[in-house]
Amino acid sequence: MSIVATYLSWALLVLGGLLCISGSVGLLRFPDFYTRMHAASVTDTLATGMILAGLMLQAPTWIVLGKLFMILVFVLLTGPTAGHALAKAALHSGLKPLLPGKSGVLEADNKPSGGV
Amino acid sequence: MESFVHVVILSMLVTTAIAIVRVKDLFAVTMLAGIYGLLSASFFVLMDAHDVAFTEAAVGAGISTLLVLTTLSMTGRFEKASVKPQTDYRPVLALVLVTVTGALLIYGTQDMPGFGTADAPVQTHVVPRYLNDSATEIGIPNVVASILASYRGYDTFGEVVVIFTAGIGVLAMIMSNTTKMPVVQTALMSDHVVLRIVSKMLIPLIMMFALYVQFHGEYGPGGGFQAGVIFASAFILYAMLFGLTAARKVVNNTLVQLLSALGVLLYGSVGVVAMINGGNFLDYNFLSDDPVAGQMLGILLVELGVGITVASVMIIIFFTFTARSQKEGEGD
Amino acid sequence: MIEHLSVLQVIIPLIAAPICLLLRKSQLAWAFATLVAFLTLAVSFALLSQVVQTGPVSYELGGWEAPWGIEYRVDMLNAPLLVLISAISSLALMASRTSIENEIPENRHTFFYIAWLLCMAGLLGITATGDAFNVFVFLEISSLATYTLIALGKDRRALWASFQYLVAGTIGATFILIGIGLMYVMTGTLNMADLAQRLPEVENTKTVFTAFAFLIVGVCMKLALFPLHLWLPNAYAFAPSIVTTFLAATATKVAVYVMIRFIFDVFGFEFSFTHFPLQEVLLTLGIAGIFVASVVAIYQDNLKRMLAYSSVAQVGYIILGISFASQTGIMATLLHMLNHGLMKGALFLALAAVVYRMGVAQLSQMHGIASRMPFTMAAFLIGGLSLIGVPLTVGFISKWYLVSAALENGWWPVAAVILLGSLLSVVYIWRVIEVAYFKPVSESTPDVKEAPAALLIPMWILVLANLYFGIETSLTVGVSEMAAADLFGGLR
Amino acid sequence: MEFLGLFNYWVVIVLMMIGFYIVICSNNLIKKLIGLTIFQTSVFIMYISMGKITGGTAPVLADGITLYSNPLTHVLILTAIVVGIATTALGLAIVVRIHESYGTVEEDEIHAKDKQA
Repeated sequence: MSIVATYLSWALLVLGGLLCISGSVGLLRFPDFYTRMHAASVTDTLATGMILAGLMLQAPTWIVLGKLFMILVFVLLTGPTAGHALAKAALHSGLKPLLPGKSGVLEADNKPSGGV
Repeated sequence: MESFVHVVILSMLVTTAIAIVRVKDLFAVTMLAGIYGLLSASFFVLMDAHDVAFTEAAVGAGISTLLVLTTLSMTGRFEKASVKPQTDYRPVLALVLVTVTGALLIYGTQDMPGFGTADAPVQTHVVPRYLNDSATEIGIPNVVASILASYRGYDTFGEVVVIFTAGIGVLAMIMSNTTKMPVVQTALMSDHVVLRIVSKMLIPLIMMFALYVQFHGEYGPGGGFQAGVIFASAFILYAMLFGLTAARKVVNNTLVQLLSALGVLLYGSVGVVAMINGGNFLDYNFLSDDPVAGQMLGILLVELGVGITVASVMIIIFFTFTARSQKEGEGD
Repeated sequence: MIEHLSVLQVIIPLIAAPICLLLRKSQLAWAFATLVAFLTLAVSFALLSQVVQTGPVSYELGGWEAPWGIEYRVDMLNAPLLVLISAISSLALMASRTSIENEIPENRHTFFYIAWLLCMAGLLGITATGDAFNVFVFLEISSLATYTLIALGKDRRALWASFQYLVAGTIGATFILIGIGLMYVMTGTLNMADLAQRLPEVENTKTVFTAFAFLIVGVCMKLALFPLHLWLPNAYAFAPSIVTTFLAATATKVAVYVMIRFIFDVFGFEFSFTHFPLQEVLLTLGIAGIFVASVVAIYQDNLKRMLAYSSVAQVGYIILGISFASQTGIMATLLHMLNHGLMKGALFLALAAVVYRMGVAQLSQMHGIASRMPFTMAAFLIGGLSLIGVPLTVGFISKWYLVSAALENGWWPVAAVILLGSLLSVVYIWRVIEVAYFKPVSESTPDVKEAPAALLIPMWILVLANLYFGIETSLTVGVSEMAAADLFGGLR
Repeated sequence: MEFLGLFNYWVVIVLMMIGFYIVICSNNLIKKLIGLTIFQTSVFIMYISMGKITGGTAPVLADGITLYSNPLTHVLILTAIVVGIATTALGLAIVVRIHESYGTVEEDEIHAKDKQA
């Protein structure tokens, strides 16, 4: 049991770490605000969730496990909410997502802003 | 492995600091400063300073970012380019000054005991007493809490007064006349259904967590200051979502001002009671017949005083800043 | 109660400040604050007499003995300063209610008194403590309160002055923090007496050298030693007048005290003056400060600004006394600290009265003002004579000892510099006297009455103190002599 | 962690000086305050580094642990952090007032307006 748990835990940790890196790359490379937000929220929820799950498998006592679980719940509540609020605020202030145009190239009505 | 993490965090700190120098967009600068606070908090964890890390995360990444952002909403987001670029000799002068100061400091470090050495004077002179005897003298496992609240309790009293002074300063400087509050408020986030529901779930949890931090400080990281900041953040979240007027219905100005004074008074009166019972100022041994019980009681009470003052001053500061920005928005 | 005096001194105003907030009504707050200040004054007098009779008083806060807990330590060096701070604070508070009527909006008055009490408690705390880190904490209490008090000034330039002071003050405090940290890393202790014992073992290290340099620079920032004085003139000129009175008489003195304590008690005479080129640095900066600031003062139209520059010059004299590195020199420094507190208190209170009646203190609007405000201008005249150093005033006493200390070292040119500095102060004081007394009243002079009694009474108490301690010198000179002897008696 | 030696302190000094540079050099008052925060935070890092023992743990007493890092520096820095945020809050309040009465938060523009007056 314990050896399986250890391997599973490390697998989750490594996978979570990789997702963090891919999320950051996405944050840098994606073309507009909304796609970048997608990358960021992957890091926020999936990667953090995996890392926390990996840690939970290694938790020495039930108390630690409980605390980690509460962190997970908190992260899963706040992360998507913040992402939702950001996206909504952006949409309200008139930032349009990029969509495939006539020539198949991504374009938008307004100039996408360079940074977030 | 640990030193690898160490070097990584230090280089991230340097990168962030350099970015702050170069970026002109103050919004980004504020965010970077928040990241700087969070990184240094991580570094503190690495240095075994969990209490400090907790506080730095709450202050450096939380409260101070929030305050700067509120100020930016009033003063504008971008740093202007200098008007007189050709005669601006200040960067050169500053660079010289900074280099000299830094060189002196590096010169000074050469005779310092190496990093992490166990026989350095800091580890052998005053500290052993705290580590060896605090369990019997004070009776709580968190040595940081026993030094903070008892051995050097007077410094902490000073710290509470500093926070109180800041609250008074902010009130004296930018308190709006409370008679006419703006009735119509713009840009309320209460029409965000998701936000509203999630926050309503979170606010009680945040408050419970604050209470946990407040009363668990003797056994693990935490204590009055951290708890106060967390407690205040629940109210700040409420005010951001439902507007200042609604938040003020829950805690009005008079009440928070009263509480901020009461926290300091609670701390001070613990000291005075010890004095009346025949001890020195803040000598908790005299609070009860049993010295250890007296210490426990004293620490509990003063931490409560710290928590009350910090929470109410943080609320005062945030509310005063927000009220000012809304008043200014009206003027436009 | 007698054994608690040293801590009562600080915690009475400290605890009174939040109570003031509970009182809410500004008049009540004023009455309460004044009462508290006089109570503190009584405590500090009792403490002084206790120190004179029984020697240094040590108090263990929280009941923990010295290197583990925080210690209050009051001796001949800081006891007189405690009296000065609480005395000036009490007198200024007496006058404050009238003085701030026209300068600060009504709804800010309660906060003003709270900030005042906090500032006073902070200054007293810095002075009384025997713990290096506790100095930093109380320094910040007093500084934050001071920034608030200055920013309450009527002119918008008060805000800018306050911000500049905030930046300069925080840099100074952070330098002090670095210095304390480097001392701590070499010795493992924060208690001053313990530091003094443990520093000699490591005094040849580069770290202690750096620690000393950072501490001195940080403190010099706070005491506005030339060329780190740039924050001071604006801060004093645009703060509410009564605040200027209080700060000019006490705040820089406390910083000087911290410097003396660290130089002589913590690091020790030998380290400070042999391992470190302290004498040359202080001598040069002191002389430069006297000259530059006095000359600039001559060209000021705003009298508060003029006296602010004069304060920078006086800090030069005080620092000069330290640089003599002799017992007489230190004695002159201590004496001048107390005496300068008395004369600047009187002078700035007179200006507060002028500002109260005229709204400003511009020399160009004061033609013949002496006929309208005879008592105020007479107070200014006597304070000015004291500043110059005319016999029968306190200024003469401290200049006398300063010059004799210079001659003791055989430094003739320095003695000449001191006299020349006095000549410069004759020039800027005379400009005011000439305009106020000898120019006929012109139409630019506002039609004003004499200042109200609330301002005149504290003003004249200080003026009489200037004269009294100028004639009956046994108390001040005796106390400074004993303190100086103590500092050199503790010579390692 | 032995090879780190004094390297740790040197990096911290670089951080301090970057903060100090921002304070002196930037023209914008808010950025000045942020620089002040960076400067102070770096000093805090220096203090905390001084108290670390290689192989030590956090100073919460527990059975079976003998080596604890220095708790005193932690206490000092807790106090100093609080002082730092108090200063920042007060500084920002002054900046808000300066913006209201001068209409700008740039140092050179404030100087220019003061000269006119």
